[in-house]
Amino acid sequence: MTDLLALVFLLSGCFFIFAGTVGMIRLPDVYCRLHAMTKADNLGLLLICLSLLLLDGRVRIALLLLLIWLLALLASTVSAHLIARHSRARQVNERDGG
Amino acid sequence: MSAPLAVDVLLGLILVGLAAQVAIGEHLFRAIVFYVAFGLSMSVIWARLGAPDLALADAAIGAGLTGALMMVAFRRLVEIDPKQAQAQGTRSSALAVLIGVLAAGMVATIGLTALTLEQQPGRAGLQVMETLGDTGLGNPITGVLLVFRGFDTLIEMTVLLTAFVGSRVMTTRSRFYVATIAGFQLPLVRTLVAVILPLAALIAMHLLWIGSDQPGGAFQAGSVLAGAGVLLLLTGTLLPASKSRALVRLALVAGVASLCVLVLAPMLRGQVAMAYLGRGSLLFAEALMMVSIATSLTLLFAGRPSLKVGRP
Amino acid sequence: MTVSVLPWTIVFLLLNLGAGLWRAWKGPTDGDRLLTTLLFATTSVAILLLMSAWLELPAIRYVALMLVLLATIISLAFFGMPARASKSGDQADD
Amino acid sequence: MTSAVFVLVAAAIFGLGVHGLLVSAHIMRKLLALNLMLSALFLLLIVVPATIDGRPDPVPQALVLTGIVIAVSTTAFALALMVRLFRKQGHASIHPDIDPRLLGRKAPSKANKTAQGDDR
Amino acid sequence: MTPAAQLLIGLVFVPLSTALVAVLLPPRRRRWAVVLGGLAWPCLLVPLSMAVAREQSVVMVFGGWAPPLGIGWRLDALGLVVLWVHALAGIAALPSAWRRFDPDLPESGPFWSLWMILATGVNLALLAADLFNLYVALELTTLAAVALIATDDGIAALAAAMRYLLLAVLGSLMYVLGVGLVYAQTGSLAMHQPGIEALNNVALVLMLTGLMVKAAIFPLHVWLPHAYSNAPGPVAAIMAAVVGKAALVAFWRIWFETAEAPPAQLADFLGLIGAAALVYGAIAAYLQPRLKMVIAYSSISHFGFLLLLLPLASQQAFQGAGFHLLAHGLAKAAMFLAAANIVVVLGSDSIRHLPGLDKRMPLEAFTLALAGVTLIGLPPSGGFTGKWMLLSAAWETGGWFWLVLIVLSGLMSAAYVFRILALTCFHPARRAVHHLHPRPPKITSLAALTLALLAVVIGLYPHPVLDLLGAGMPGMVR
Repeated sequence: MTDLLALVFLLSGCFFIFAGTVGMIRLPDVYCRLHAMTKADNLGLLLICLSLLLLDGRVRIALLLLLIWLLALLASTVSAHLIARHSRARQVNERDGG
Repeated sequence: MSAPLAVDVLLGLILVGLAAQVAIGEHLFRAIVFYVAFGLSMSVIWARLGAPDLALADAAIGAGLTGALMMVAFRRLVEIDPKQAQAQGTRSSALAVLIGVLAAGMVATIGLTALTLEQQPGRAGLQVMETLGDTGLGNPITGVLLVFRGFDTLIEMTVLLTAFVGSRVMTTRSRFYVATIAGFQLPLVRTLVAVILPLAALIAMHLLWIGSDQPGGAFQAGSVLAGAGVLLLLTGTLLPASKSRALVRLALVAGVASLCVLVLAPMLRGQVAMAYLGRGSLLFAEALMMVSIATSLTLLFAGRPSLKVGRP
Repeated sequence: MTVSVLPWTIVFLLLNLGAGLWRAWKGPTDGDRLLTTLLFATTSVAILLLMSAWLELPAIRYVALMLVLLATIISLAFFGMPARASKSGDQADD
Repeated sequence: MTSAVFVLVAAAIFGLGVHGLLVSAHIMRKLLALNLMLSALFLLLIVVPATIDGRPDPVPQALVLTGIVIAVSTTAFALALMVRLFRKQGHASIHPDIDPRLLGRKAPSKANKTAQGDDR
Repeated sequence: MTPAAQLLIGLVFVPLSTALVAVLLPPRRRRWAVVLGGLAWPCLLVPLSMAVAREQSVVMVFGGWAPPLGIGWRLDALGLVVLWVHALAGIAALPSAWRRFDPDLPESGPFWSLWMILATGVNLALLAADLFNLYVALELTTLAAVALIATDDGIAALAAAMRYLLLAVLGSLMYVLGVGLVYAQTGSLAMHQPGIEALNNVALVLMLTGLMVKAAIFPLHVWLPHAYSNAPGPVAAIMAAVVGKAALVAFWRIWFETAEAPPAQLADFLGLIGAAALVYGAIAAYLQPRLKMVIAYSSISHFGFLLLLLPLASQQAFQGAGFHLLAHGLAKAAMFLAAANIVVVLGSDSIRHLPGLDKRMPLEAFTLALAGVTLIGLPPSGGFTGKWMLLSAAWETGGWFWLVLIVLSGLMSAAYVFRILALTCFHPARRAVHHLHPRPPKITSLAALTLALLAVVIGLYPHPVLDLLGAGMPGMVR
């Protein structure tokens, strides 16, 4: 039962990451891509972490996995924010500079 | 195709794709970005090969710190001359392509031939595995680095010190430069610092502590701390200072000095140089090495001999 | 059962990375390329975690942890713009 | 099989590094290419010797760890040297009279005049 | 540990701890520490020479972990000879460095530590009996040497330093690739590799090519002329005396010790490369417009000459080559130190400024002449003894081609040396007046002269050194 649940989590995690990648390839501009990728990827990572902690079952490992996920969330939040600021600053520059 | 083979082939293809971007991509800035991605993939490959020690080191040093160093150097160039932002720096040449292909073919031939030779498992490697029990260590790589071939590590630490002292030849003459990010006042970045710093310290201590028995050790721990130092510099919490301090210089030489102690102390007791003194001595040396690695890499990043506290 | 699927999920994630590489190749802006680095970081973390379960090497989890820690630092380093550049004396004090 | 795949990968990266080294006019590109070649070298060092209990031989692992630290030290030092050279010379190439267009600049303007007559 | 083995530790740890102390001290006191350390470690050579004369080599193993598990060191006669060159050149360079790297200059702070780090690296490279230990030693040497070259802040020096660094990294990359292949095959990193077979030649060629870059052997020499001629005087002297030679000694060791049976064709090929280097270096030296460039290209010519040992490969040839190493190292250091003083006084080392030098700077002119005698190999100088031994080795083995080359090398050296001397002493424009800077202290000139004199004197009393070298090299006598 646990195993099956893990499998479901794992596959859905992969699906979300896949969705993020599709968004990254198909969407028209950098902001849309940013939006699609960061959100979907982190959800995917969470699901994969959940699946792995179900597989392992030890509390220590579970905490470690969650910590990794939280950090990844923080990292991608900050990075996404900075990428967006950077892109916008550049756009403004280009518009003002002609 | 079996799954492990598919993993290997895909990992390899991605790595080669990234390397191609680094080597022949158009813009210098992009090449640096791709180099970081290359380092990340490299550490995945180490993990795949079953070498977590290398994966840890390459994640921190190969991808993280080298990337950050390249980035800050690039930024200095742009600061001196804004046109460098568009720097490309390559020309095309058919001869170079030919030589590159030849070099690749040569390495492939050599490597594949070496694989087909009848290999006995490395004698030194086997001896390490056999002798490791006598030292009470659990991690054979730590055993090689600090016990069996500890002298190499001493010189390696000296190379790191030399890189710092040597870079001072240049940086004593150059202008002061602060690579602080503009967005420090953003609450998001502050939160990030508040979360990451204690975590980095914790992880470094953990890696140092388990290093004798599991993957980890001074290098990995030191580079995590150096990463934290770089973060502090980037957010302006610490600033480069041009007044050299005795404490900082002590931290710089501590790693080499502790390894010197490991070599010389047994001689005072009448044993051969670098005779094994037990796990405690290794932990002592590794702790000091960690301090030295973190200090030198952070200072190499800052380009100044010392640091001071920035804005509150 | 799930364990037997692990290598294939890794293959799948690697294919994702390859697709991301395509985006990095195309660009068009530097933001897109940095975004790819972000994709690389997140997906690499997922791959490393899966690998640690697949190869039964618990230490690989720490690699993943290290990677997320440093991913943040790198992205900061990439965006860190020179806020100030002040002059200092040419004192040789090292 | 794994070893053979990674030997080929290392060979390809090595070749790319050699190519990059040859076509680079900019010192930083050369450094990047050298770092690629070093990574390929490290990969070979691990993959080619026989494994012990299914894990890579610990001795080459230690050598590579040493190599990684030496590589980052050398890179850091080379970058400091490059910045200094750039500041004095106005472009980042080891060839003083290189065509500036290769480096993404129009004309060398910042060349330090006092240093040109430097004979020492 | 035997007492002699403990002294070996001192050879590396005295300069290393001096470097650490120098980093720790405030900048103004650093040079005192370095003077102490730089004078202290050569003292160890006296008892070590006696030990080597007695037992032919001094060995030690770290931590009691016998190779292939651990790292071994070995000091033999060849290593000892180069260590003596290093010690003497280092001591002679002290006054010049003291003057050049005044604590008020920004580059003097790092300089003193870097010098001792360079000394550590060179000494270690001469002692290491382990392929990877040799690599780290050479890396340390290179990095310190590059930083020392960059202490001269001119564009030319910085560019030369950068070029040296890039090429040296490339060289060590090839060397390590070869070492990796050796390890994959034999499972040992020791320098002496009894069981190496199939990949032998590939690994050998890779390692040797790597070392050829570091030893600046034609056609991989491109970094050397600019690096030596643009480095500050004392730095150039130390580097010319030992840095290339340490790599060359490593080259010989790999050839004679690691490779069980290096193929004869390869030996002839390397001999031909040596011949090409000899001719090219001499011609280039003749054409250079700057004194330091002439001296630097002469090094390339002489490194080529020393490569002729490989095809000759006899006891006598080894003695001759070892002796030539000694004489050449001393003479080169003397010439660079003299050139450093000339640069200080004339403001340039351009050949055009040399006329009249014998009047203005007689000591320097005399040093150049004496060292030139050694370079040419005129009797009774040390250079003559070395060349004579090699010549008779070629005579005995019937290697006529090599014999002609050895004679040729003397003639070609004579060409560029006499060009300099003729300009200095006999040029009609010798009364031309330049703006002269204040003379550096006389002791700097005397130090250079002493080295040049030593290079001649060893030719008068060659036997102690030749006896020492008589033991040869393991694997040499086949």
